[in-house]
Amino acid sequence: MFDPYSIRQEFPILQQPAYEHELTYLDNAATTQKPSRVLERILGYYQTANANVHRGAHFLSDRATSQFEQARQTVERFIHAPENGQVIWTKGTTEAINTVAYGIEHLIDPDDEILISSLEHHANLVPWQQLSFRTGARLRIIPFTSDGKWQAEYANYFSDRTKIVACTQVSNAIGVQLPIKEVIQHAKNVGAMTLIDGAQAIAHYPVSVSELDCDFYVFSGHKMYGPTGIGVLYGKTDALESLLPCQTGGEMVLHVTYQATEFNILPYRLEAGTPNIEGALGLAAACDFLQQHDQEAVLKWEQSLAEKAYSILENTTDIEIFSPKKHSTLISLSVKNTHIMDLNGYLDSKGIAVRGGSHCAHPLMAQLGVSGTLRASFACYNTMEEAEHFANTLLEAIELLQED
Amino acid sequence: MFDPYSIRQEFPILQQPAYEHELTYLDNAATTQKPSRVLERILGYYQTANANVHRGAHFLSDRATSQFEQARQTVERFIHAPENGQVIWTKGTTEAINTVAYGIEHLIDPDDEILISSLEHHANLVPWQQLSFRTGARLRIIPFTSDGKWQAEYANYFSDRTKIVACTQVSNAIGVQLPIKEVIQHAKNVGAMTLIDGAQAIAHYPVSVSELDCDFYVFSGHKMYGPTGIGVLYGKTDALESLLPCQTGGEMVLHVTYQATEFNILPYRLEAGTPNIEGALGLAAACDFLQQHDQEAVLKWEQSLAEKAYSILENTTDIEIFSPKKHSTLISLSVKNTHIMDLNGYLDSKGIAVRGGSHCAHPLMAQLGVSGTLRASFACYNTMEEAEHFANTLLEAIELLQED
Amino acid sequence: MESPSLSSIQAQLQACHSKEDTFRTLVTLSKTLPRLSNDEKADEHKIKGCESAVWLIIEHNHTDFPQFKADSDAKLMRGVLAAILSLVNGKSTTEIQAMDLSSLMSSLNLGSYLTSSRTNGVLAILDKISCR
Amino acid sequence: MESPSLSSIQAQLQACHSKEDTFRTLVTLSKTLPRLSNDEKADEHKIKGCESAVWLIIEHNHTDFPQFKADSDAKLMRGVLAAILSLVNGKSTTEIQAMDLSSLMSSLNLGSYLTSSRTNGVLAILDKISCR
Ligand SMILES: Cc1ncc(COP(=O)(O)O)c(C=O)c1O
Ligand SMILES: Cc1ncc(COP(=O)(O)O)c(C=O)c1O
Repeated sequence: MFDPYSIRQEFPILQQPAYEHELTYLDNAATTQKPSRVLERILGYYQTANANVHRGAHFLSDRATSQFEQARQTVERFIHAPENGQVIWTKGTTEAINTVAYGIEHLIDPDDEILISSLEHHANLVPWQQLSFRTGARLRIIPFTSDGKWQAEYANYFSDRTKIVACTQVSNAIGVQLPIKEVIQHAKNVGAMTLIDGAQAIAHYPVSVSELDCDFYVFSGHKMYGPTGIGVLYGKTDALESLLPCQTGGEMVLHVTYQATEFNILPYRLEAGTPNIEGALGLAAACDFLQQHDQEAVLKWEQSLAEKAYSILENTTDIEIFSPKKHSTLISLSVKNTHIMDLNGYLDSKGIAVRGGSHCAHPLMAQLGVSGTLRASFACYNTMEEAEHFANTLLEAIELLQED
Repeated sequence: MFDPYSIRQEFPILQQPAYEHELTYLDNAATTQKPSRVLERILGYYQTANANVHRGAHFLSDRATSQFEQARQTVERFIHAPENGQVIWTKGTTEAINTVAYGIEHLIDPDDEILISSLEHHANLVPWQQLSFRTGARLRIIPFTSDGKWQAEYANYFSDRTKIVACTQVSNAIGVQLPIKEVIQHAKNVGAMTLIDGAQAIAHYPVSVSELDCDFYVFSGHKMYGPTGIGVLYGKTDALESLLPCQTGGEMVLHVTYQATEFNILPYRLEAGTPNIEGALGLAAACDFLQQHDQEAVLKWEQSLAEKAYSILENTTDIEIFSPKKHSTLISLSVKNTHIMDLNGYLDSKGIAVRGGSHCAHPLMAQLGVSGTLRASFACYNTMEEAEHFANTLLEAIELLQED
Repeated sequence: MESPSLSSIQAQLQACHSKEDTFRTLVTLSKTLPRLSNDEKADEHKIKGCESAVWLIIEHNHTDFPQFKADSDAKLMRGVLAAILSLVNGKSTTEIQAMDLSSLMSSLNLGSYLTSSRTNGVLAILDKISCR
Repeated sequence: MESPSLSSIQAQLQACHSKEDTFRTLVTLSKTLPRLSNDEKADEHKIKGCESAVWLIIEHNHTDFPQFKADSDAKLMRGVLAAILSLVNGKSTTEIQAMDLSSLMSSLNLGSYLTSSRTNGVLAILDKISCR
C-alpha cells in the first residue's frame, strides 16, 4: 500500500496544530500545500539567479532565462505537449480561460454557439457568458447528470455552429469526471475548438494533451503543489496563433512605433510584461514532485480515502452525497435541515479544514437543488485516519446541531 | 553618510561570484534583488498559513485571508491611499495598465484623444495604441525633451477631447523624472483621467497618491525588492468603479446564473481567480523593508552613485550620456562607433551586470537617434566602489573595442 | 426567550478558551435571537456576500432609537447576529454613529468568526448597521 | 583575412577558460568574417529578435552547396556568426539538414552567448540556416 506518512515529511505546514488539535487539511481542491522542494526552488532562485529574463545579457540574466525556459520545458514534458513553446504562463486557470475567451472574440459570429457543460466552475462559465454577451453568440449548456453522464442526445448540442466547447475534466464541486475524450471527439466532428479545464485533474491524473488532442488545456500551479500566481495555458500552435493577445506591452512585441506594433512570436506573444519567474520555477518543481511518486498509486490512495469517508457516511439519514463513491478524490455532501456553514464551523473547531459553500458553481448548485455542499478533498499526504476522523466528526456535528 | 554595506547583508545573492569576479549588480531598473525578509515572508506563509483566501472558513484560510488583506492595507498605507480597498493586485505594471486600457474602452468615443508622453515604456504605450485602434480614438504623444521638459506648449495637447493621460513618473530608459504633478493638473483642467506609471519611481521616491491626486497609479513588486508576478493597480474608488472587468471568473462575482452575472464589490471585482497570495505578502514585506530605511538618505545615495559614474565618464570623447547628471538613480549612455551589446558583453565578462538595448522604448530610442543605450541602474545595496568599477571598466571596454 | 444583555454575551464569549467553546456558545446564543417571519425575509433585507443567508431589518418607528432585527439560516451566524445586535439595540442613532463597531466586535472575542470577512459577510452587516 | 576552419575555431574557443577569454576570442574571430555590402544588408536579410542587427544571406547558385554570408553591427555577434558559418559552409543541403545544429553549437563552448537566446537571436539564425 501507498505510504502517505513519508510524503508528509516534505510538508512542514502539516506538522503544526490548528487551535489545540492536530491540523487535518482536507481543502486540497481549493489549494494544495507545497512540498519543501518547491519552497527551496523559489528560495534558491532568489539566492543565486534572480534577474529579469530574456532581454538581459549578463551572468544572472542568463541563469534566470535558462532556468525559466527550462521550467517551461519541464511543464511541456509533464503534460506531453507535442512541441516546445506551447505552454504559455498565466496567473492561473482563470487567466488562461480569459486569454482564450478574449483571444477568439475576433473569430466569433453572432450566430455561432459556445458550448459548456452544466458542471463548470465560474471560471469556465462567466468568461464564455461575457463573450456571448459581447458577440451575440449563443451560450449553450450541455446538461450532464451529477454522475457525469450525458443527459441528452449530444447531437442536439454539437452542430456546425459550434465554435468552441469548454469543458472541465473533473468537477471541483462534486468530484465527478466528465467524458472529455468524447466531448473532444464530438467537437472535432463539427469542427469546433476545444478547451479542457484541468484545474482539478492535474494533481491527480496523468495528463497527455497530445493524446487528448484538445486545442487548449488549462490549469493552476497552486492546485498541484505549486505556488500561487502561476498557471498554464497549453495550446496547439495554430490555436495559440489564432488568439489576439489580450494584454500588450513589453516582452510580447518585436517592434513598436507610434503608428504600429509588430507582435513577437509564440510563446512570448501571449506573455506581456515581466513574467512570474519564481512561480514558473516553483511550478516546474511541483511537476518534478508529482513525477517522483508513483502517480497511479497516489491516485488510488486518494480515491480510497474518499471512498472510506463515503462508506462511513452513506447510510446516515439526512446525508445526501453528490460525489461518486468510486473514482473520486473528494467527497461532497449536504445534510438536511443543517446548514453547511455550521457543519464547517464545527469541523474547523476540531482542526479539520474542509470547504462549505457553493464552490464557485452557482448553476450546478441550482441543478442539484442545494445552496451549497460540504466538500472534503484529498491529496497525497492525507492519511486514512484523517478520512475517518473527518467522517466521524461530521457525524458528531450533525448530532450536536440537530439537537433541538 | 548612508551605509550600503550593512544593507548588503540582507541580500545573499550579492555575496556570490559571477564567473571568477565579484558580482556587481547594476541592472536594478530591470529588477531588484530581494532582501531576506521578503523570502522569509514567502517561506513563512507556506510553512504556517497557506490556504485559498476569502471563501474558506477554517484555521488556515482565516490566517491566509487576514494576512492577505493586511498585505493590501500595508501597500495602501505605503502609497498613502486615501481609502481601503483601492489597491487591486495585478501581475505587474503591465497587467495594471492593460486592466485600465481595457476597462475604460466602453467610455471612449472615436473623437476622444488619449495622451501619453514620448518617454514611455512599451507597457504604457502599446495598450493605449491598441485601445486607439479598437475605438478610433486618437493617440497623441506629448513630446518631452530627454531632460524632462515640455517640448511644446501643453495647451496644444490637452483639450476637452482628452479622455485619459498616461504618463510615466520616471523614464526607465534614461532616468529622467517627468513633471507629473503638472501633467495631472493639466489633465484635471480639461476633465481627463490620469494614470501614472510608477514602475521606476516606487523603489526610490516616497509616493503619495492622495497628494498626487491621480486617478490611477501602477507599479510592479519585482522592481521594489518584492517578488515577481505581483503588482498594483491603485485607483480612486470611482475611477476603479468605472472600469469594466477585463477578466471574469471566481472571486469577482456575487451571483451567477446562465443568463446573467452580478459582479462583486471592489477590490474583488477586478481580481478574478485565485490571487498571487505569496506575491502579495512578499510585496508587503518589501514595503516594510523600504520603510525601515531612511528613504531620503537611500535616494541621495543612489543619486550620488549615478553622479559618480557620470563624472568619470562625461568627458570621454565618443560617450554620449542621456540621463541627467543629478537627480537620477541610473546612467544611460551610448558610445560612438561601438556597439552597446559589445560593451555589455565586456562588462559582463568582468562580472558587471548592466543592461544594453532599447529598454522596451523603441519610439524614445528613435527620438534620441540611437538604436539602444547602455544603462547602469543603482539600488540601495550598491557601493561607491561598484559605481567606479563600472565606469572604469566601461572605459577599458571602449579602448579594447575601438582598437582597430 | 429573552434577548441576553450585552454584558452577559460578553461574559459568555470571554469565557471561551477554545474554538470549540466559542462554537458552542454561538450555537447557544443563536437560540436567543427571535426568528424573522417569512415576509420579513424578503430579498430587500438580504445581505450580499455571505455564505449563509442573512437578513437584517432596521425599523426607525419615528423615534431616534432604531430597532434592529436579524436572522440567518445558519446557527453560527444567528449567534454572531445576536452578539452584534446586543451592541446596538437600545442605542440612539447618534450613539450608534459614534461607535467604532468593528473594534467593539473585536472585543467580543469572536476570533476568526470575524476575520474571514467575506465568508460571513460581517463587514457588510456592520456597514448597514452603522446608519451612515 | 581568410575564414578560419571549423577545427581552428573549435580549438580557439575550447581553449577559453573564462568569460573574458571567450569575449576576446569572439572579438578576434569577428575580424575574420567578411563584411556584407550595404546593398546586401537589406531588410529582407535581417533576422528578427536580435538586440544587435544581424543579416544572413543564403546563396544557392544552382548548386547543392549553399553559400552562407552574414554580418552584424556588433563584434561579439560577428564572432558568433563566424563560428556558426564555419559549421555549415562547404556542406551540402542534405548534410546541413542532417545536422543537429543546436547541439553542435553547444559543443563550441560559447556558453551563455547561446543560452540567452532571445537576446542574440541565435535560435532564429539557426532556424534560417537549417534549410528546412
Ligand atoms: C517605466 C516602466 N513601465 C512599465 C514596466 C513594465 O513592468 P512589468 O514588466 O513589471 O509589468 C517597466 C519595466 O520594465 C518600466 O520600467
Ligand atoms: C474546475 C476549476 N476551474 C477553475 C478554477 C479556477 O482556478 P484559479 O482560481 O486558480 O484561477 C478552479 C479553482 O477553484 C477549479 O476548481
